[in-house]
Amino acid sequence: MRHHLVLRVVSKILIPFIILYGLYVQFHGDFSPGGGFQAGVIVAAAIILYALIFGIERARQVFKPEVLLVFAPLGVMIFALVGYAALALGGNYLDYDWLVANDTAGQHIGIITVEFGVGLTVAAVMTLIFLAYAGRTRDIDDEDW
Amino acid sequence: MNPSFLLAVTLLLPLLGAVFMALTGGRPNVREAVTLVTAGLLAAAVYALLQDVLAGGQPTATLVEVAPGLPLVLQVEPLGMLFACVASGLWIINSLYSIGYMRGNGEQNQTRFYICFAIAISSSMGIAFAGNMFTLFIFYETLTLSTYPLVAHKGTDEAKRGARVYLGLLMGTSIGFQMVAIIWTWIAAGTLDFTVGGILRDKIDPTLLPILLALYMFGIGKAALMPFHRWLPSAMVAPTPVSALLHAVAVVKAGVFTVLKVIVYIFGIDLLADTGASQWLIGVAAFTMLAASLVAMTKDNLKARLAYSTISQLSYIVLGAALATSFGILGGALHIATHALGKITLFMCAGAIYVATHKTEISQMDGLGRKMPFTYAAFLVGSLSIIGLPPLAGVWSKWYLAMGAVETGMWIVVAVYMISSLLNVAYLIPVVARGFFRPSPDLVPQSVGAAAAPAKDGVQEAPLLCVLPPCLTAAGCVVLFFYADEVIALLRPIVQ
Amino acid sequence: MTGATLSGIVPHLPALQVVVPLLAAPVCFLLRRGVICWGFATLVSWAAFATSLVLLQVVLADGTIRYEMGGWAAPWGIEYVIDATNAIVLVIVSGIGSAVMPYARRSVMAEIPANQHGLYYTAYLLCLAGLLGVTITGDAFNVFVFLEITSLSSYILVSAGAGMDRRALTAAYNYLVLGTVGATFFVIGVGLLYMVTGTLNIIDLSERVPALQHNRTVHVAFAFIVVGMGLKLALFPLHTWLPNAYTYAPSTGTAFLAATSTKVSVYVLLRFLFVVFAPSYGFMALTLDYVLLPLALIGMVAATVAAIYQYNIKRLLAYSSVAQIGYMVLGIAYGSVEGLTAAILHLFNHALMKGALFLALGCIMLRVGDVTMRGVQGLGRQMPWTMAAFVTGGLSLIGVPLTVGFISKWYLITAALDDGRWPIAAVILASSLLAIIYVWKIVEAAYLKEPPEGRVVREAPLSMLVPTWVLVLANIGFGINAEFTVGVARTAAMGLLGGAP
Amino acid sequence: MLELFLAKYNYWIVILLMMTGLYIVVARGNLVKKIIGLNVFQTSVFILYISMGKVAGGTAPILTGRDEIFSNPIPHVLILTAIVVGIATTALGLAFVVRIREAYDSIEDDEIDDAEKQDMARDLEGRLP
Amino acid sequence: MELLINVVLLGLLGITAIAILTTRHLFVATMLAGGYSLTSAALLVNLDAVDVAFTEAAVGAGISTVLMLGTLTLTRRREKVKKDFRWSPFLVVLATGALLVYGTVDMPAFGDPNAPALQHIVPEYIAGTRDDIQIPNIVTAVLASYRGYDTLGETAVIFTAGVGVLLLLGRRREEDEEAGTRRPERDA
Repeated sequence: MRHHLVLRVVSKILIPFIILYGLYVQFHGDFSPGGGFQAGVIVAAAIILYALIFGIERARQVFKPEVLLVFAPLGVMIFALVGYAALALGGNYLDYDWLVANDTAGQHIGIITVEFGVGLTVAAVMTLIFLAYAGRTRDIDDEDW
Repeated sequence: MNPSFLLAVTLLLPLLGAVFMALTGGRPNVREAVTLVTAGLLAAAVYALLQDVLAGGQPTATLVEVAPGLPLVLQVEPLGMLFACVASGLWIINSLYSIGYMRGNGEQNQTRFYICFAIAISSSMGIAFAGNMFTLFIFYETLTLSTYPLVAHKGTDEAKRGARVYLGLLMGTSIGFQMVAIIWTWIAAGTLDFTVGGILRDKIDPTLLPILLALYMFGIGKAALMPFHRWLPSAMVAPTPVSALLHAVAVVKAGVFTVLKVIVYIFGIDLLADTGASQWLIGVAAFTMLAASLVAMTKDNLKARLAYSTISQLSYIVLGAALATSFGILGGALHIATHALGKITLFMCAGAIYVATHKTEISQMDGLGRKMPFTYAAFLVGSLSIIGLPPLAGVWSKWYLAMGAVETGMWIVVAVYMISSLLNVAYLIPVVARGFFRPSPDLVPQSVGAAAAPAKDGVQEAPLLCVLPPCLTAAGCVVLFFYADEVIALLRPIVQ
Repeated sequence: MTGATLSGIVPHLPALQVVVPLLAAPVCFLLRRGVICWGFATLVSWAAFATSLVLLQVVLADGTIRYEMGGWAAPWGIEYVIDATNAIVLVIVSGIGSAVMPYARRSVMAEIPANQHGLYYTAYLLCLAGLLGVTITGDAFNVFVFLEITSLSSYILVSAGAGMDRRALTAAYNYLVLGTVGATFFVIGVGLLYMVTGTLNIIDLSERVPALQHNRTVHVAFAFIVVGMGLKLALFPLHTWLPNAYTYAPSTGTAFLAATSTKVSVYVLLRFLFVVFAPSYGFMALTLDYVLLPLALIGMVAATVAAIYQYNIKRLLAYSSVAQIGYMVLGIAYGSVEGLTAAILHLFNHALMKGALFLALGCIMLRVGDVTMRGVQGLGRQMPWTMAAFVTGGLSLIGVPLTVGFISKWYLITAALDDGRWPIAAVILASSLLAIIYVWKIVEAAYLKEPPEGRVVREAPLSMLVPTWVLVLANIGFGINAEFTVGVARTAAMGLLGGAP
Repeated sequence: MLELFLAKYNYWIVILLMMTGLYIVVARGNLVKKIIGLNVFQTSVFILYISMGKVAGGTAPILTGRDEIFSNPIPHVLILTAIVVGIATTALGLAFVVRIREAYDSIEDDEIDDAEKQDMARDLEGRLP
Repeated sequence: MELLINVVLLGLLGITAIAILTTRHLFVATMLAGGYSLTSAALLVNLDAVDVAFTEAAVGAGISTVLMLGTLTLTRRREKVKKDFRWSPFLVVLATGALLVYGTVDMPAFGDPNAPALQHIVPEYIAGTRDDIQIPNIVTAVLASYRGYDTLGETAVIFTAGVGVLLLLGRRREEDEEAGTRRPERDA
């Protein structure tokens, strides 16, 4: 699809917005539908779109697999560590009430942090999976579709 | 020494010996010295225990509680004492003989042979001194497993087949029937302890007793009751010392010993006598006795003939037990010892003949008696003891067995014993007779084996270590004739 | 660590039991380098084992432990409930894990391409966390989530054998398809239960389901959970994924999965059958008698017969596993305290047996590279310690006295005879006798045949022999003194039948 | 009758969908098709779950301050988790398919079976008598 | 109205499912599967499950379709036509379906506001979200807090899938083929 100038231009404009939307979904999940998982998928979709249009190699340069390989476990660790933090502060595992003095604030912080962890892992893993598939072949050409 | 400790020692000594044998495997002389020393020590330990028992002691040792209500217990009682004496005493003689045979025959894997032998002896001690049926069963199985490599010793296809039948039948019957019987007993009686007078009275529906008894009797495959006798002829592919172990020292004796234990201490002879639950067993045992004798007559292979003879002799004991009278039990127990002495003599003679001439078929042995006079003399003594002629030990056990039959008024059983003894004559005496009275077919005997003498007329015995042991056991048959009373006195308490 | 912090940690051990390996997995992923990952995973396994031992001790002393995840009281939050039944399963899982890990380094080096080691150990840790999570949880849906962690990581462990044999891939694929169908069935069952009760907490369910014993939705939920778990635990005839998966997985993967994963599924089945559904009610009782019992019996015999005809020993043992699962299900199907005791006992004992056997096979794989009947020929002399371990494990499988196998059989038969079910006792015995045939095939090949000419083999390295022998000795140790295991199993069985723990 | 239909039609159709998905899984020999079947099967289960949480006249479970009837949020939460599990399974399954295709040059189970039979025969070739 | 949409969407799903079953073109099947997900997402919205619908659309119609297409470019496009119809799978599926239908008899009616599931736990969740956690989206509150531990598990599942795909496809194909010929060390 490298030839399609229109597609490339439109995507170039669109992709930042998709990612922005992903971030919105990520951090607005408390109020409206959405949350870490959906956000992660959306961000991953944006990256996949980028890879499809600008080529896998270029995508690899922008979204470095080495970084993704850190992000994927990092998300899980963030989630798990919130649990440990609650433990360390005297509560049960994952008991957000103990994170800060105020229970409700603790819940908010806990929910936002773990959702962030989920989003990070989902986005990184989804992108990694896609890149792994793509890495098995030449660039995906028009004829392949 | 503390008797309980001694009891554990009897089990551990052979195992310890096995470890030393493994360590010294490379040096045959040291290895065999270890075997003999271990055997001697074991006999001494058993003798010390015997003194304790004769003084009225009843040493007990609880090893471990395997599961709640299922302890491994060792306890000495007269019957077990007798078996232990037989096994430990004959081990010395058999070890001497093994050295002569294995060296004379140039067998492979001798270290494995001695180690397994020692483990088998340890298991036999466990069987002899088992304080409950559970313990007995466990050692019964370890005995089977430790003797498997001995039966398969030669590693040929024939040996493997024989060993497979051996293992399959013994394991099959013990797991398939005996274990069920034990679990049933456990559920019904709540205990498995060997108790004088039995543990099953009023615990189980009398109509079910024959079934439970059948599970035990056929489950004790080592007693070779027909139709589960096939393993014994199959196992004759083993080297002769192993056959001696199977037929005299440990395995089949462990079988009939277990039969006696079950009948005396699990069922109790009174219960069997009252309910008649063992009537059917009299028939089966009598049939086995006669049928095996008849089969023995048809066998030309000497070891096969002896194997069937053993099957027949074992049924003497089972029959004695099935009569459920004190004479029957005493006779059966005594027969364990007398038959062991007689049969080990015969097997060792057969092995000596094989080492010296490599002959296995009776028809080839014409005239051999003149060349191997000591061997044949021992064979004759052993035969006569098994047939039951004075002044040899066999007469006493047959006498008591017959008395047991008379006591129950079953004249037909008496008749069966008589007929069977005649059959013994018919299949054992010809072997000796051919050896002495037929001319030797080939003047040049095949000289195989390290010690075979040059081809000349005259005496050509097997090596000393092959000939001396059967002569010793033959002498033992005579000695036991005079000391049978003491054995009976030892056994008395079990039937009171 | 001071005593005060230590005692402060004990109340949180239920959570740590699972979340330590769970957090360790991403850390292991970041560590990348094979040897470092291995060392780390080994330490984590040992920590998990230590945790499970403490938990078992606490449970036996003080009774059931309940732990509220996130501080939300049950049934609103997810809770961990530990009683004797799952405490012993936790010990099995983490114990086998800690025995397999020290062994894994050499075996994995030989069987898996170097750049996959880090991922392989990560998958192992995830599998460990998943298995522990399934076992410990008291929430029906949480079972599903952790079951899926377990399943996905098991598929990965199986497929890691692809470097040795391409069939590992198809084996893993089939495992994945059937495993997912099983998990989905389980989810349907849980959903139906939720629909009529409004709760997912197992204890809460156990209080609400009895009132609905005539509700058809509950019956269907019951059926779906049994079938779903039947797929996961390879109940005959739903076992088709198992033989290939165990045959082509790397040695360490097979040893770990064979000893733990089906056991955990059996445990889940136990928990649902006896705690949630209480099979004293008509429909459930009928299912035990007329579905599970016959399937267990047929499976025991059919799988044993199939094992006899196998040439590849890994496959042979895999079929034997199907048969052994039959024993466990049989114990479950009795529905009595004796039966459940036997089932739980066999759960523990079989893990020891199969762990030892597959580890011994892994040693053979390392040195000979061939685990068929041909491969073991003459090994009795060439690898005496390995083969001795294998033979002892084999004897245990047959059920020879003084091994754990005997204890299992003893209690299974006792349970059968207790109810007067003679024919069943006969089938158990027949199946044990058939087991002699396949074990003996191997023994004869190893000891009575000469090794192929020109093959020179050394004994396996100590790092692999020691873990193998630890399990072998456990086989004998718990076979000689089964008081502890029998006691725990009985407590567990009574807990299950006494309603909610 | 109509009342019964109205009360249950949602479930019945969903059951039919589930059956179709399951049928694709068990009856089709193409490995990709099986995964698609699995997806259909699982998606249908999701609908089953969500259907049970629906309340007639209810709204999405988002607090707006007004007093409303909410549909049951618990199935939603469960299914969110289940969807994630589903996509994880799909990704892994498809990765297997890619590798199988590379190793066997086929994604049809009968062809793969044949290839494996040959593998098996090769295993047995060196078998000693 | 709601009911009508519901029926139409369910009908559409049925047609799509049958089409997926019958088509032999894998590309078409993949696209239809994407459509199936999208349609079910619409249905889920209609059933008040907006979060789920969102996710289903993103995952079912998005990511999983991309993955399937990726697989197809690496494998092949057409499904082999096999003539033989086997009864066993059909009967298994039929039995499963029949069992489920049997189970529906005692189910609470669709949309029943008095269903048991609504009486237990849910009221506390709604009140708790309003009073303790104080965020509007009840689903998020339950997902991340009440049942947050499930979500941790779910994240671990995704991570597991990542580990698996990397292990299987993380390297170039040639490397794998080279590795495939490796034999275990005989001596080390």
